[in-house]
Order: sequence, then C-alpha cells, then structure tokens
Amino acid sequence: MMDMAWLGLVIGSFVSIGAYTVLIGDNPISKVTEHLYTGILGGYILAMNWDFIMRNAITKIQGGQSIYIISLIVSLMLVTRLKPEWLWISRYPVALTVGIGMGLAIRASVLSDFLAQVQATLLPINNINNIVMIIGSITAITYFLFTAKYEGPYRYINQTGRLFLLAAFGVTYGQTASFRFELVIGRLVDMLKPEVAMYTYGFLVVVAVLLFYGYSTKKIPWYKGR
Amino acid sequence: MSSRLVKISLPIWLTSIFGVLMIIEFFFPMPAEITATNTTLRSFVLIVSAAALILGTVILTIAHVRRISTRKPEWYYSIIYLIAFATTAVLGLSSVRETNFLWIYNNMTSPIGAALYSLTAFYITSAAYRVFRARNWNAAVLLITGFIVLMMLIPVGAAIFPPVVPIGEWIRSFPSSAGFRGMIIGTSLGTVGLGVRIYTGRQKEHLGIREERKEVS
Amino acid sequence: MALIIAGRMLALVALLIIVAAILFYMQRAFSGKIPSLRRLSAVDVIAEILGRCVEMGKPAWYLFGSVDMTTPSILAPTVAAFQTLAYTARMAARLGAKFFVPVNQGLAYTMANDIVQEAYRAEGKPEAFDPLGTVMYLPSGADRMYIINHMWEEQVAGAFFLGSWYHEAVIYTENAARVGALMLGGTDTTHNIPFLVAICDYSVIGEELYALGAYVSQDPTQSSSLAGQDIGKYFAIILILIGAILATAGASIIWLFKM
Amino acid sequence: MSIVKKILDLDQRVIYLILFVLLAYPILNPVILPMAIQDYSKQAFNFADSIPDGSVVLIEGGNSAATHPQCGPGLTANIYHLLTKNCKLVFFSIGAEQAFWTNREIQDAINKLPAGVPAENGVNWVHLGYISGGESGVAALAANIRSAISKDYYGTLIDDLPLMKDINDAKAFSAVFWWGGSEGSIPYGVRQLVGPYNLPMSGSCTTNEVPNYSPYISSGQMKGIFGGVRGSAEYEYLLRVPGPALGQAMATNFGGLFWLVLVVVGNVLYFIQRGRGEK
Repeated sequence: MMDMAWLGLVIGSFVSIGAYTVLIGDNPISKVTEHLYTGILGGYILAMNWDFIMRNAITKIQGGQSIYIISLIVSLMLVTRLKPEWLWISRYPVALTVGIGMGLAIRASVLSDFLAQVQATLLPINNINNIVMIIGSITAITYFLFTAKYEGPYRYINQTGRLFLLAAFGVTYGQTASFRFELVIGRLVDMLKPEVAMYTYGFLVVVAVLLFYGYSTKKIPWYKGR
Repeated sequence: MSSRLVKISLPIWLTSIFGVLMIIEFFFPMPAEITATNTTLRSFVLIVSAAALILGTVILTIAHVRRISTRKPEWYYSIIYLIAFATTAVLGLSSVRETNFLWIYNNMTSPIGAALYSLTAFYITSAAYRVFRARNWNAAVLLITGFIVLMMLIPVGAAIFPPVVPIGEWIRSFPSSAGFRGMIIGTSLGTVGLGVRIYTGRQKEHLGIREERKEVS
Repeated sequence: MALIIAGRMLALVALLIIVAAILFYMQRAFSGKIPSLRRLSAVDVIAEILGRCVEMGKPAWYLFGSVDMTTPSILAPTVAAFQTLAYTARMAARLGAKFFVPVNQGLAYTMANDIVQEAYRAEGKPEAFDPLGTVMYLPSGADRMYIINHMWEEQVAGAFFLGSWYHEAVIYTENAARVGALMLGGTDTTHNIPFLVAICDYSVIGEELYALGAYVSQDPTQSSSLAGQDIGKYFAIILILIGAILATAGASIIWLFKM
Repeated sequence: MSIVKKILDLDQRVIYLILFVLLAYPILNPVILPMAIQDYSKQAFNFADSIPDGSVVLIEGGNSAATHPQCGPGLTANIYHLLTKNCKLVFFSIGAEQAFWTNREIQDAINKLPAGVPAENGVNWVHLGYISGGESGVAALAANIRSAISKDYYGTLIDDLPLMKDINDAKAFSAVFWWGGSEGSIPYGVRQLVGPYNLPMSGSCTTNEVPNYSPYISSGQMKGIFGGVRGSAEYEYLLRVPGPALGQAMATNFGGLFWLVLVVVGNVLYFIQRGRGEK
C-alpha cells in the first residue's frame, strides 16, 4: 500500500508549483491549477454548507424547534432570483443579513473602536511620546473631516495627519513583508523535505520545459509587464 | 401601492427593526425572550449565508457546464473543474468526515491555499521596488518607515545597525499607532453613519432597489 | 437591575450624540440647507477609469476583497462598497464599458448581481448584462488564481478595489499595476490599507470608503449625513483634549468609561 | 533607453525568480549571517547555560503539529544543550498529541549529539508522556509523581526506571523548562512549580504570546523565554548547532535583505535618472 502521508506531500508539492506558476502571468499550467482548485473548493464549500444546514436547521426542526423552518424559507427566497420578476423576493434575506450585521457592527465599533481608541489617547502631556501620540491622533482624525475646506490652517493640519497615516502605513508594510517571507519559507520547507525533494525538482523541471517550449514557440502568449 | 409596500418599504423596515434589536440588546438589560430571539435571528443569518454559498456554487457549476456545451474558448479547462467538483462534492456529501474528502482537503486545498497566500511575499517585494521611490515627501515617509521596520524585524538587521531596533520600536509604538488611531476612529464614525443612512431608508442600493430620486423639497 | 449594562453608558451617550448629529443634518437637508463638503477626488476618478476602459476597449473590474456577510466588521465596508458599485455599474452601462464583478461569497454575490443587473436595466441596456458572466461567484480562495490569470489574459484597463481587504490586496493590486490598469482602492482594514495606498493610483482611506457612497449618491440627505459624522470627530477630539489636560493635572476621567 | 531606465523597469518575473532562489537556498544549506539576539532569548540561554552540570531538570514538551515547525527546533536545541551538560532530563506533556511530538524532538536531539555523550533512555532521560488534568494534573505531578502517573511514554513502569529512583516530587528538580507551544500553559508552570516549589523556570511559546508572559520575566518568575521560530533560531545560533530553525531565520534574512537592497537600488537609480533629467 502506498503511504498516503508521503503521497500527500508529493501532491501538495506539485499543486504548489502549479500555483506558483501564476507569478509568470496567465499560462496553461496555472489555468489547470486554477480550475482544479476551484473545483475542489466548490465541492468542499457545497458539502460543508450542506452539512451546516443539516446540523443547524434540519436537525433542529426535527427536534421540535419549528421556528427554524423560517430560516429555510428565507434561504429559499434567494432562489427566486432565477425568475427576474421575482427578484424582489430576495430582498428579504438581504434585509435580515444587513439589518443584523449593521446593528452588530455599529454597537461594536462605538465601544471597541471609537471609545477604546479615545480612551487610550487620554495621556498626560508630560513627555514627547505622549505629545506625539496626542497630536498624531488628533491630526489623523481631522484628516477625515468632510466639512473643512482645504485652505488656511486646516491645510497644514491635514498634511500633518496625512504624514502620520503614511507612517502607520509604512510600518505595516514593513511588518507584513517580514511575516510574508515566512509563509513562502514554510511552504518551501515542506516542498524540500528530503523524502519529496526529488519529486519537487522533477516536477519543476517538467513545468519549466513545458513553459519554455510554450513561450519559445509562442503557443503561450507572453505578457509584457509594465 | 401594496406592491411598493412588500417590494420596497417592508424590506427597509425589517432592516431597521433587526438592527435596532441588536443595538438595544447591547446597551440595556433585556428580558430573556428578546435575547433568545436575537440569538435565533443571528443563527438564521448563518443558515441563509450557507444556503447562498450553495446557490453560488450551483450557479458557478452551471456556468462551467454551459461553457463546455457551447464550446466557449478554453472550454476544456472546465472539464477539470467539473471532475474536481464532482469528486469532492460526492465524497463530502456522503460525510464531511469522510477520509478521502479530508485527504483531498489537507493535501491539495491547503497547500495551494498556503502557496497562494505566500504569493504576497513576491508581490510585496516587486511592488516595493516599483513604488517605494522618494518622489515626494509623502512617498518618502512611507518608504523610510517601512524600511526601518522591516530592517528591525529581520534578525540580521539589528546586527548590521543596532540602533534600528529602538528607532523602529518607537515609530511602531507612537507615530504609527497615532495614525491608525485616527483612522479607526474615523472608520467607526463611518460605520455609524452608514447604519443611520441604511436604517432611515436613504441608502438602499444593497437591496437592489433603484429609484429615480425625486428632488427633496 | 441596572438600567444600562455596566461599562456601556458612555458608548450609549456617544452613539446617541453621533446619531442625533447625523439625523440633525439629514433633517436640515430636507429643508434645503446643505452643508458644503470638501470634494473627494475619488468621485471623479470613477468616471476617468471607466472612460479609459472604454477608450482602450478593455474591461473594468470591481472587486470587493474578502467578503463574509456573517462578520459584521466585514459586512459594513462591503455594504458601503455596494453603494459605490451601484453608481459605477450604472456609469459603466452608460459609457458601454465591459464590466466584471467577481465576488467570493454567496450572499454578497446575489446582492452584487441584483445591483448590477438593476443598473444595466436603468440605463436601458439589459441585454449587455450577462447573467452568468458579469457578476460571478468564485469560491473564496480560488478567486485569487482566477483573478490573477484573467487579469493578464483580459489585460484589464481599470480596477476598483473597494470593500474589506485582506491579504489579497497586494496580490491583486500589484498584478493589476503590472498589467497596466488604472486603479482606485480603498478599505478600512488597517493591515492592508498600506498596499492599496502605495500601489493604487487613487485611494480612499477608512471613513472615506463609507463616505464615497454618500458622495456619489447625488442624494443631498446622504451627503449631509457626513457633516453629522464630523460632529462625532469633534466630539472625539474634545474628549481627548479634556482627558489629556485633566490627566496632566493629575485627574483621570477613566471612571467615565467604566460607567 | 539607458541602462538605468532598463534596471528601473526590471521585469517583475526576474525579481520573483531571485527571491525564490534566495529563500530556498538557506533552507537547503544554512548560511549563517550574524544575528542580533533578543534579550529574552539571551536571558533564557544564559539561564540554561548556568544550570550546574549533572542537575535533574523537568521539561514540559507542549509543541503540537502546528507549533513543531517553529518551536520544535528550539526544544531540540534545549535537549542537546542539557544532555551535553550531562543533565538528567524528565519530560512530560499535558496533551496526548504533544507527548508524541516531544518524543520526536527528543529523538531529533539524540541523533544530533556528538559521539560519546550518553543519552540512554531511563538513565539520562525519561519521558513520562501525557499527564491528564491540565493545571491540576501539573499540581498532582509536582506533589507526587507516582500518584499522578505509573508508566512512562513507552509503557515502562516508573519504578523500573533507574533515573526515577530518587525522584518523587518537584523538590527533586533544580530547574524547569516549559516549552508551551501555543498551549497557553506557561501560567500553569508559574503557578504550580515556580510558586510552591521555588523552582527557576524558563521556556518558549509562539511569537504572538510573548507579550502575555513578559510580566513573568520582569517579576523574575521566569528566567527568559524563546519566542517562536526566531527564538528557536537564536538558541541554535547561541549553541552553535545549526538546525532547521536557523535555516528558516536565515531565509527570512535573505528575503528581507533582498527587499531592502531593491528599495535602496531603486531609489539611487531613481535619483540618478532624475539628476540626468531623463523622464
């Protein structure tokens, strides 16, 4: 019997190479991987959500919580869209989702975004760090003012706020970059494990030869990057 | 008139009622019946969302079948989609804990997903080369802070230039936090504003409602 | 039993102040008093991007990022982006730009589908809307490969990245930039806004994403509500200043937040 | 078109290819660049190094499949370090999966040991395996090992293990290493071993958990901590025994340096181009 764990590593390595070819741009190998991946995920999502509905609606209805029949009816309202005159029926499930979702978003954002951030800025003005913090927060808030005209002193406040925002963006950019290298490394470590490395190299060569042939004979269009 | 009621007014009213239910529950102690109703409503959202995903998958599959039957360009790729879809769906519908179904997930979906996630490293690098040029003050701020923080975070960075760590930490703790603080406060106000516009029925595009707006008098 | 759940008094007060301010300005708009707002450059950019696509005969894409209508913090920016979608789709239909909207979540897909279909109908071009192709559902995750591949294949000339963006932000924007698309990007997620700001030609940040919909709505009551949001900002600034001055003097107002 | 412009408009696929090579190479052949050691790691290493030769040490192995790639190499280095100091090691885990990975890490360390270092099961080290009961399980183990468990990981009776002859409770140990992975179990050790028995303790957790435990370090309840893959790499670096974590850290280095170099080159060329007045 074949070792399924080992086979999994090899297959995983192959499909990863397929996914990485997308870096070159659109090509047949990435297209094959794309359709394979979409198909698997489609089947997975279908099965998982079917299972979810069975467990959370059907089982509950069978158990006597008949109110869950409403959830099924609302779900079926989505399907009516297939007939254009009935399109409006699907507004009800949307009303349910957006109504509840916005309510939850508002209540969470007032307490844990608006007030929590204000609270964290209530610092004594006695050292440079706190002064930077307070000035930065206030100018960044004023950057978003919609009623202020871009003229007079507001111009400078707006510019300062923008600089603070950009500093924040730069920090996040650098921070994300360092973390994302670890993702590639994590994948490469799996692909280059001694027991699968030979297969990874082999497949890499096959892919390289196929692509080289395709590009050199112009069977695959080469897209010029800007 | 009644058609306007069920097609337009009622969905908007329902949106507001559901929303207000969620908000008052957060601030005021509520009788158990209302909290129970709210919990049920939230579980309805999950069920509807699951149903919508099934619907979406079905429509996507129909699109692929049609691509094959009408022999659209590159129709042959759709065959791969259908085979992969059918295999996973049949295995998964029999049971989501089926061994082969989980094997496919663990050994094909996860690696591709991880590989695609890690593509960000490549794009971050090539984007940095293209856009991180000190064309003006704004670009320079972005460039310098990004440069210092990345240098601080890689192990060799501090060995090359030790002061980079305190500088980077300072930027990360103060100017950067301050900038994001302003952005987050703004965003929370935006959320409240959006909520008010939706609940008062002024904004209804998400319901697919289009009305030629009459000028307000 | 307490009247208000402990620790949420100030949040309730803040919410009431903000909502009251927004409603006040919306009410004033009915009587014709419209506050003057600063111009958001992104508003004109939408027409510019679509015009360029028409000129070049290439498609314009409208992407939402990671959509999950069951997570409130993702739902809110997505709903905000839907309003801009309604405007953009309508303009695309009017100008005759090829328009494409991939969505990676079921409910959002049905919503986007309705919006775009309605927009094409409003412009009297329902035949230009392809029920299977204009708005497309792609399983979350697989959409990344589809979008990269097709961006190159179709050579998109314009792209909108509005909504709740996660790690896809840099993947899509960098590809679109390399293909040569003109881009407008914006999100409220702090982790990925840097990429949209750095890579896109035009960007909206945080609250501007929410405001963009109100700007393009051409409904004065909606744009007036933005003036109400500004009251919320002044409220935050005053609270910070008072709190900081009191803290310097040795008094703390943290108890206010614990009520 | 000048050469400067050509380099500035470098095709992105060249960048991707170089980055791939730079990231893959150190994984295959660790190239050691100098690295700055974080304070917590240095403290944890010095603590491990200061343990007298021949002491009996208690180690909790809490790495799972998810955390083994990051923190496993660190525990391996820790075992290697202590065995070369001729310490006697007693392992246990508070999860069944973790017990398996701990065993794997022990074997990894033994395979690496230079010839002549004794590493006999039952004499130099003992793996007690999975102790159930979470924090109360740890408390029971500390109070009386034989009441908490009767057989080790391999099914041998505790009384048949020579090393365990004189060891019956936490007082027999001179130090604790708590490799908590992502279990969040470090407070168990602090509350059940450091507090009641006054044992010095150090350990490891995933990077994102480090801030949660820094109060323990400033209060002296922990002697230091290794965070995530970087902590593991630093242990390997300080011990001068390159391993998988160091390879990964070096790959991150290469990626990061490439990024930094690209940005510098891009800007220098950009200013050259601007100075020449080219468009």
